[in-house]
Amino acid sequence: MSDDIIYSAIIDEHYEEPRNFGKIEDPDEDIMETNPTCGDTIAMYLRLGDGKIREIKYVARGCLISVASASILSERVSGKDVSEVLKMSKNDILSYLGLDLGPAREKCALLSYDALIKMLRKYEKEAKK
Amino acid sequence: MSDDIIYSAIIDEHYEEPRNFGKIEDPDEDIMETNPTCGDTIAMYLRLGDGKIREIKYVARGCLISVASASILSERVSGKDVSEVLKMSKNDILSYLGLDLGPAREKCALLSYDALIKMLRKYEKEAKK
Amino acid sequence: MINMFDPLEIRKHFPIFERFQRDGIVYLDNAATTQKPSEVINAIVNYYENSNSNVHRGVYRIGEEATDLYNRSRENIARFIGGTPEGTIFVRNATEALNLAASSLTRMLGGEGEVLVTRMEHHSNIVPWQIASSVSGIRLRMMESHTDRPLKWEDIEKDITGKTKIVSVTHVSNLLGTINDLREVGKNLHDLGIIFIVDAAQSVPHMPVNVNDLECDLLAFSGHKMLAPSGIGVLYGKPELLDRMPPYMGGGEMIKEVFEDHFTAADIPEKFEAGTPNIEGAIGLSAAVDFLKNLGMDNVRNHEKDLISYTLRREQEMNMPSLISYGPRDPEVRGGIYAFNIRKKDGGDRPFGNEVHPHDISHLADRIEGVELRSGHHCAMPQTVSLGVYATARASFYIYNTRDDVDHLFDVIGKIERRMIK
Amino acid sequence: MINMFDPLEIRKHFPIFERFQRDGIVYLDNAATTQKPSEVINAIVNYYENSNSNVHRGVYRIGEEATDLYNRSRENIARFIGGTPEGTIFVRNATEALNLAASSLTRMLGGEGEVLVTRMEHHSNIVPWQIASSVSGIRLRMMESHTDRPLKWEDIEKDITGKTKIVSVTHVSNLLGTINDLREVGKNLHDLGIIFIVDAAQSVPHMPVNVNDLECDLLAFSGHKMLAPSGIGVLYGKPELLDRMPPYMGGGEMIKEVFEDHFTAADIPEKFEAGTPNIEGAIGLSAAVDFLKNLGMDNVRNHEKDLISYTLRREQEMNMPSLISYGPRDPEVRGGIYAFNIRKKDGGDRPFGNEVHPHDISHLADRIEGVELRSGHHCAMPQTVSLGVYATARASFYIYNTRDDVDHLFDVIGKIERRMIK
Ligand SMILES: Cc1ncc(COP(=O)(O)O)c(C=O)c1O
Ligand SMILES: Cc1ncc(COP(=O)(O)O)c(C=O)c1O
Repeated sequence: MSDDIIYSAIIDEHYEEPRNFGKIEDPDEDIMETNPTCGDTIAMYLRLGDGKIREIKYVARGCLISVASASILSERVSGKDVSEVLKMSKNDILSYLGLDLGPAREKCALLSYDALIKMLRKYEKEAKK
Repeated sequence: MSDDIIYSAIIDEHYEEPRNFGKIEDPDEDIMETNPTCGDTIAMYLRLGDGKIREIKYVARGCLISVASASILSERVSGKDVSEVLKMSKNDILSYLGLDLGPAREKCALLSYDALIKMLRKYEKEAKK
Repeated sequence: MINMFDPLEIRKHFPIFERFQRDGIVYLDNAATTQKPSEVINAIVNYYENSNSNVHRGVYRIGEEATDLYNRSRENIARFIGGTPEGTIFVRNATEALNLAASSLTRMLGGEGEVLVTRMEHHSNIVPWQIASSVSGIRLRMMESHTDRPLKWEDIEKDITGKTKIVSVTHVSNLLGTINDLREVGKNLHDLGIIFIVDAAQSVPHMPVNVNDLECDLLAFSGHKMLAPSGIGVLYGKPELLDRMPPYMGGGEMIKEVFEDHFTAADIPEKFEAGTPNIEGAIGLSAAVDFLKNLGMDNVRNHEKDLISYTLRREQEMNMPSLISYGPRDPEVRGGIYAFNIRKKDGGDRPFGNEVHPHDISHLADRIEGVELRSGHHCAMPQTVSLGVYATARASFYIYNTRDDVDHLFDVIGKIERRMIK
Repeated sequence: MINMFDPLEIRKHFPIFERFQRDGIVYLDNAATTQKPSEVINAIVNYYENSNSNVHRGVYRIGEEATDLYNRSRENIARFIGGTPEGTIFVRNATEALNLAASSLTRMLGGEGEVLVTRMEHHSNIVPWQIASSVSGIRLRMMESHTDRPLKWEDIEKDITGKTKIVSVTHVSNLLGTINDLREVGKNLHDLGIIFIVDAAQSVPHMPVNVNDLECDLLAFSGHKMLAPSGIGVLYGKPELLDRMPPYMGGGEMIKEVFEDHFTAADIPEKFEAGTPNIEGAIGLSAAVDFLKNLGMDNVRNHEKDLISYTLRREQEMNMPSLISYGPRDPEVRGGIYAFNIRKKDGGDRPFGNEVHPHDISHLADRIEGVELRSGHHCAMPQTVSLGVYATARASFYIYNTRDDVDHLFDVIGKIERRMIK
């Protein structure tokens, strides 16, 4: 892992052109999460079906790390089984970024993950009923 | 000055036989003071007239230092002018004891002095009206 | 580091013992506060010299280091008492912990109901409830407790009424040394829907304490009584309860967002930590925890049990009629605390009686023999008054004390008696 | 000790500068917290190694030494701000000072009336009043304040109503750097019978402050922002007012006597200091005060005025359209605080705009050049939001900073712009 947010090509690429950016009208789940440390905000939307993530979109205003990690996350989970995504750990997310982040910036990186997991847990709980 | 409460003859003498110990019935001024540090309590009584301390008595339950200093103080101020006594400083009192006390024990030594000064101030204020 | 539990070896870690040796000081006021080992001092100095910065919001290097040190300190301290980091709130001391609890719980409960404490509580577990009841409908009730044996569930049970919402008791009495028997209490109180608070200021430093075994909802202790700096302490709470409790102080760090007319609170534990915390205090407390873990809390307890047994034996051997001491005689239920008075039994000729004032005891003990004792009501006036006295002198032990120190204590007690009771 | 005001000489007193030099760190987060000189570190270590014990009640040698150190620290700190020892209450930080004020005054006033604060307050001077108003009839009102000039009496006067009981304002804004003009305010408020509180967290460390000149009733500041440890701060109050205010926390030290159903409070300042205080914190703060007195607070202020002038000049010379900064431009009314953003004026192609997030600024400033900046709302959300942004990056100076440091700052700002705004 490298500490270099200065020259990280992957972060830059996602920051400049975030994947799956935008809104889903009439989503199956949606959520708004804020990082109190910096005021970063993400609104995330899911279309779900057959236990899979059919579509994921988000609108974020945030930093390099939080925007890029939302973008990377959205690519990784699109089309995946909900149960499988729920098995992903925080460390998995951090390793996708390929950066060694301090505790403050970890919160930025995990904002989208936290939002996603909250929605999926809610979805699973409702599915069980 | 000596630090020796261990062998101070003057302290011992006053502790074993405190002067002016007791109550005055129908005093001109009286007061009850407590040292929150140790719970030491002194009740002090004055008979006043012509601007002088005609009689001073006290009932104390306390330590070597507070009992001895009340006794020594009572001897020193008996018959004195109120105005003169009000000019006595804390350091005067401490020097009468002949001990070099730490801050905690200073409070013990000054309990009777504080009680006396409060009564005399009140007396002077009323006299002025 | 330290293998055998040897107080003389342990002393080598405490720089102040150089002075104690030089000046012939026997420090026996550990229930008031304890000394600091180099390990704790160095952790603090090291922080100042390398990573000093504010926590939580810095995304620069030393800010991250400080945050990391602070968070890891919290985790370490949480683990030490079997708790979780989010349930471990940093406060100034046990007193603030109990004030936080009293203020926040009172509001949570809508200012109604009854709080039950014992007569053996420290003022810190009395006055906060008195303040709470002066501003709300919460009522404080003080149950009787025995001075010669531990409090048990049955003692508490008798005093519970339909109105009882909170029971807050000390784990170990700082005056009597009693180790209360709190097994069963948590479970039984929870069956009744009552909140259970433990003042652990005198237990966490001296014996293994586990919040799960205690089944307590909240637990309070101070760092300075366990080798750490003053200015740092802990309120531990069950996360589910802390989540429901309203914030205590407001300000930086404890908020998510602040608007003109309202704020949203941060998650626990930050919700209860307003403003810049005592960062080096937390780091120092964590280093103290490491030191104690290294010794083993079982060993700490056994060592103090040995000292109090020896103390009670020496007292008996002295057979000094004017020496009166308090608390249970069974070392199994007694911490390393020994409170006493010197009093000529048959009154005397002095107009104020022949009791040696505890202040004189501790002053003389220091001047004659360098034995450092505390005297006064030890912030436990209701208990002190119930003993029929205004004050006591108190010796209290810790990991660096020895049987030799106890011998010094009884030496000086003998000398004081000869000096004061003629 | 230090004769000429020379930051490079001053640095020699700060052990952490060895690390800063080694790692190429330029520390510009002094409004968050400051570094500690050896004089402060040594005062604390010396206390641990020689006199560590509890204060107030010990009548033995080291207990007296600790009490004496604690009391003399209080006197020294009181003198530094022109106050009296009994009006100088030790608290954890400015946040606790303001919470104490809000809670106690609310009760003293019977939970009625209005508190006026400005939009530029730190959360510590907003949230405590919001909490107070959630439990009583006290109402918080936030008056508008300008971002480009100091607050004056006339600004406050406009907002006062018959209900106003308290006006609580910051002396120096921690976001804009504005030094508010508080002459006249105290006198005028007192004529109206209104209590005047000053949040001096950003002034006491940086300029001469005298509570008599300010004519304030209460004043709050934190030690860690003025070379002292964290975990210690001061609420200064006029003794006549403090005497009338009910106690905040309850417990040891703050009582005269405790009975089953009530207590009597100690005199000030002890009345407001419950439990074992942060003794070494007080000693450290006193050592910090000595250090600052030695430098001369006028010199401290002049040095920072020079740095902020230079900063504003450098900014102008840079002529970088994407660089936006906040606060008054006149160095006479501006402390050593520089908050800014980097934003491409004409929007951009990224879906979320072309503003460089302040977190990225401070992360990159650290990684590219070792320049340590804070980013976020700086606990001043209402003011931040009023600037039309969610966050800013902030540099803040102290006695050990130089024009060279400012040059580093603008270097890195240039590099970040080139890196982020393509
Ligand atoms: C103006 C102002 N007030 C209050 C505070 C709160 O200080 P502390 O976190 O030390 O309580 C700060 C610190 O950032 C401040 O700048
Ligand atoms: C049982 C008990 N509770 C609470 C306290 C208060 O501790 P602190 O002064 O550190 O808040 C003490 C300290 O004497 C104590 O012994």
